[in-house]
Amino acid sequence: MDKVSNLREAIARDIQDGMAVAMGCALESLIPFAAGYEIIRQKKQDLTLIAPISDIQFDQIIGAGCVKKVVASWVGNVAAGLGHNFRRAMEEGIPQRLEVEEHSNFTLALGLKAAAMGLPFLPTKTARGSDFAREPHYAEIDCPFTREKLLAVRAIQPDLAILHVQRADSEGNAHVWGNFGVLREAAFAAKKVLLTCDEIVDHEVILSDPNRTVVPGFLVSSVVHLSFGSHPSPTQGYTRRDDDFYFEYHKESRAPEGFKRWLEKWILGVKDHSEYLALLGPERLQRLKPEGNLFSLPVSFNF
Amino acid sequence: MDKVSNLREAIARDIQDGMAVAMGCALESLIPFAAGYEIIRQKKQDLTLIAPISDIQFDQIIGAGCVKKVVASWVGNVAAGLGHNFRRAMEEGIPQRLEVEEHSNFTLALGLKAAAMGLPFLPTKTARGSDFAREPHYAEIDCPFTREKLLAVRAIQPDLAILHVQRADSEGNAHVWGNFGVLREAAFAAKKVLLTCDEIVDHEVILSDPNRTVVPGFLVSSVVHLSFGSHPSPTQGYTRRDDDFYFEYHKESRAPEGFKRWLEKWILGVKDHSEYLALLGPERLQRLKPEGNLFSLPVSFNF
Amino acid sequence: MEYTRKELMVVAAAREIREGEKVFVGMRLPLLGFAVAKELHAPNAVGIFENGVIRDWPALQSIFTISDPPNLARALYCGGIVDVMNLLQAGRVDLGFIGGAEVDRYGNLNTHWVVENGHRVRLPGSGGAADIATLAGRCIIIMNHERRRFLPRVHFITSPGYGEGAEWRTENGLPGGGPSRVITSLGIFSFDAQSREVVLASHHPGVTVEEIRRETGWPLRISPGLNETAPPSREELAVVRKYDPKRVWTS
Amino acid sequence: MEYTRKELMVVAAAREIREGEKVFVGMRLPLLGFAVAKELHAPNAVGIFENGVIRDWPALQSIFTISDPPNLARALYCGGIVDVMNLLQAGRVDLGFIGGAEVDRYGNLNTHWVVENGHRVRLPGSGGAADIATLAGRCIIIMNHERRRFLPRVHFITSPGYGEGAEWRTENGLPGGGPSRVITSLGIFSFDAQSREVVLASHHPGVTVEEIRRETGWPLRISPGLNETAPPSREELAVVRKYDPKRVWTS
Repeated sequence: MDKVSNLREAIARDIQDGMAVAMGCALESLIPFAAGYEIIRQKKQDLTLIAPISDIQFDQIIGAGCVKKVVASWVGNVAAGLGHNFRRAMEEGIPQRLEVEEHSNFTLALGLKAAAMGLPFLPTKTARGSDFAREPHYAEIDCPFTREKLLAVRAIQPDLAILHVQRADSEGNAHVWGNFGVLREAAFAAKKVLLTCDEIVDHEVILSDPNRTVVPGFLVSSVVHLSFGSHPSPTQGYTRRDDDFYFEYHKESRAPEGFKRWLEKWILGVKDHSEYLALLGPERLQRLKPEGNLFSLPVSFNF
Repeated sequence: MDKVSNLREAIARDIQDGMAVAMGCALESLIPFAAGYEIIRQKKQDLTLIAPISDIQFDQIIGAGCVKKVVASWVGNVAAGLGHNFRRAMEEGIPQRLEVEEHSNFTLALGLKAAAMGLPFLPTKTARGSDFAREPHYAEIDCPFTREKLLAVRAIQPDLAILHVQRADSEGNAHVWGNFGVLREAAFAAKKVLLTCDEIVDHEVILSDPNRTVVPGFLVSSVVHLSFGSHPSPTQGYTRRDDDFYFEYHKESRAPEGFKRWLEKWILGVKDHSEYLALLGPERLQRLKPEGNLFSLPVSFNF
Repeated sequence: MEYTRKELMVVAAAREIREGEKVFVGMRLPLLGFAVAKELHAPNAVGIFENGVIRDWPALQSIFTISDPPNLARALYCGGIVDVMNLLQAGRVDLGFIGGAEVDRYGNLNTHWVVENGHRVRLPGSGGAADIATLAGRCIIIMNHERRRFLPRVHFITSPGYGEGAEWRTENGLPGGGPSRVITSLGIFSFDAQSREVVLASHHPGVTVEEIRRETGWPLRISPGLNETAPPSREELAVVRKYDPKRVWTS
Repeated sequence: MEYTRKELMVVAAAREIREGEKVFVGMRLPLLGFAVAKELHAPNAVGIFENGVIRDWPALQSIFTISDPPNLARALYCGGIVDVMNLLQAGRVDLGFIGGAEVDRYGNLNTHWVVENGHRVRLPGSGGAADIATLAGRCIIIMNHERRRFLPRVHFITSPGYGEGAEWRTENGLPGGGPSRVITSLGIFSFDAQSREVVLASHHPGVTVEEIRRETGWPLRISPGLNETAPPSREELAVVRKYDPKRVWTS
């Protein structure tokens, strides 16, 4: 079943106001920034965003006024420090009040994993002794065998996971490589998955290496082909990290007016991903293309 | 650190009588039969064997008198049916009494996964309503959030996991492909790992594809290079399944005397894996070599 | 057209697979049934194997175990037991096939131990059957129909059906839907919507109701709409034989 | 030989890594410290990153995040958060590096919120720091030494050290060993074996004990064996500069 769509239609169809959306699941790489920009353009409201460390993606969507709540372990700008919009929302309710379900990387991953496993919780030994572990999505439990005390982490089920991947076929079967963060857990925890990918490949490419298939197509609702769809975050083998973009964002988003200008320039002022790439310009894109000769060596599935 | 060893030394060093050993973890493929044969030759005693479905491997080691207990979901001969030695041990205590910790595939996998996660148990919704779920390695628990009743599965920690893999470097970093069964859980649950592999490769081969690394070398105590080390079970890309071997075993092990003859011929009467391969003969080995042109397509790690 | 009982059972299994369903397949007859469904009426069905393999087309070469190399080559996904069992536990698997040495009037299955001539016989155990029985959206039981295997109450519940009947599954918190059909060498059975007791829905061509009653260890209920199992079509048989050319499983 | 305080901190971090250890590395100074240890005294150390990456040699190119492509290329292992956190939880990780906006006399760290001029300032949160603090065999805290950051009691415990001191970790069931060192821009600190209070072990060259006391918000204990931090050797400095040629992190 062909699920290939354009970004505008996919975001319009797959996200309703008030949904819980996991995105930016591989930590600092494979962040579906283009999809986040389209969420902002479509002025989605009251979203709950879920990811451990989403780099500046959550800060952008919070600043644009689309977010009611974040379920996260860290919100900011990884290379530069604080996230100014996150701070303004938390400290002053600008542009609106924001709730946070506080996690560590491990407990957030376990919450998603619980949902992916079809369970209401998973136990862990982490975060006991942390002040945020007193929040109601944690509970102390006893091991029924050893009697030791453990922390139960409540399941986190996104309505949608938006994942940027290296390559997928038209049915949504996706090959992903590099660090996964919680990408796999999010794919199986969410009610459905919206994929953006740097490359659409033949089904036969997927079948050549079933151990590389991270997302089976039956989980996927839409596949969107977006070269540089993770910009400014990196996609191993396809695009480098655009470090300057993060530092510029940090500087320009320091004050609300600066953020508004940034938003107007990079998101609201461009119609779609192609115009965004045109704004970056061919030279900058060229500089972001990886070089080298580092390819995985083949393995045999002969029989 | 070079961990390459020969099979006799590795089994002598890594297995003591009374140990709990996970082996045959990928279900019907990648079963470390050569290592099992060496365990029998060295007359190891009072072992606990752990795996969901080990095909005829457990039946052989049970029949040879090395086993006190199995932790398993299924013991038999997958293509042919019952395991005669397992039956004799359970029904008549021949050659000795055998305990069973009963599992389903899922609960056994969760027991190993709990140990791999450093947890004393994991919860599940499976096996509630099965009579074996009344055994003491299960306990009923309540979800602290939803109050629904779940089954807790006690952690299973092997002293050693013996894994046959396609390729490893001399430090024990291993690439594995195909179905994993509980191979990954066993590798991380066990106190140490003994690898047998069809091919020893350069460290650079491993580094070419870090997503293919299933066992990092720091878990591994010994690496043994054994072409056809999984015979008669298959190793994708290296050896086919030798179906006849299983059917012959089923026929010959029907009576204790027949099993003794089988044992003498194939295990005790051969000094080591090379003699075993010689006994199989070059024609049979040639027939077990895979054919085709099914190779994984490369992925780029360029940056 | 001539066909064997096992070919009929394969075809009956195939007909239970609906388009687009995710199916825990298993070996032997259901594996062939999956191939028939894929080629004829359910081209988008997905086959899931408990070793961690997911396929969207059947392996073309005969296999003896689900981990045989032809079942891995050009699969859609290769992972582990936990990966595919998680799909079951999360309610994402529509259908699973299971069998057993004994079945009872509420569709409970036993593969742990039976009694033969007063002697306790040890069987291999659950494998993944208890998981499928507990968690799949619905289950199809496939087995040979013999009186010693069809008991009022199994000696041991490996794979729970409807337990003691009626609301037992709900009361005991089993998430899956339970068995929807029993396909045997003699007929096809459904379950009463209230009592959850086995009901004969169709007898295979050439099999009498009397014969089925004789091979069933309790007073068997007969569906008011009882009919004869539709024989395999020419197309169905052709696919069965394409995937089992040497008649390893269907003779 | 001239060196910066940050170079000294990198070298101090490197010296804490023992041969063969599995180390949760993190970014910036500890990442450089890992490179120094690997090249000089701990060639078999293994670096673990919370995004799921495990490396047995440092990335040769400068990176701004642990998920930057040079950190993935030719890694030993690439998986996910749960994979590497399981190693931590199973007690397989010897050492982890963490930092914070505030630290207190029992080594508790805060990265959630602080108070500046009576105004509450929201910080990014835990990331993986709480996990490392709870679960690693031992932790090294690295941070700038300023009085507003060195408080008798942090405003919020993100990453627990020794809590309220003494047996607090054991009583609260925290499996990891807790912080073993604090490396700051002014000195290196250990923890008293009984009370678990921070103790000044060495002051950096050119820093006085008085200056350290002034920048510490509680009456600081001084080790009877107090000495001066050994300056970076020529070899150590050469490696630091090889991995941070543009002085992004160490100037």
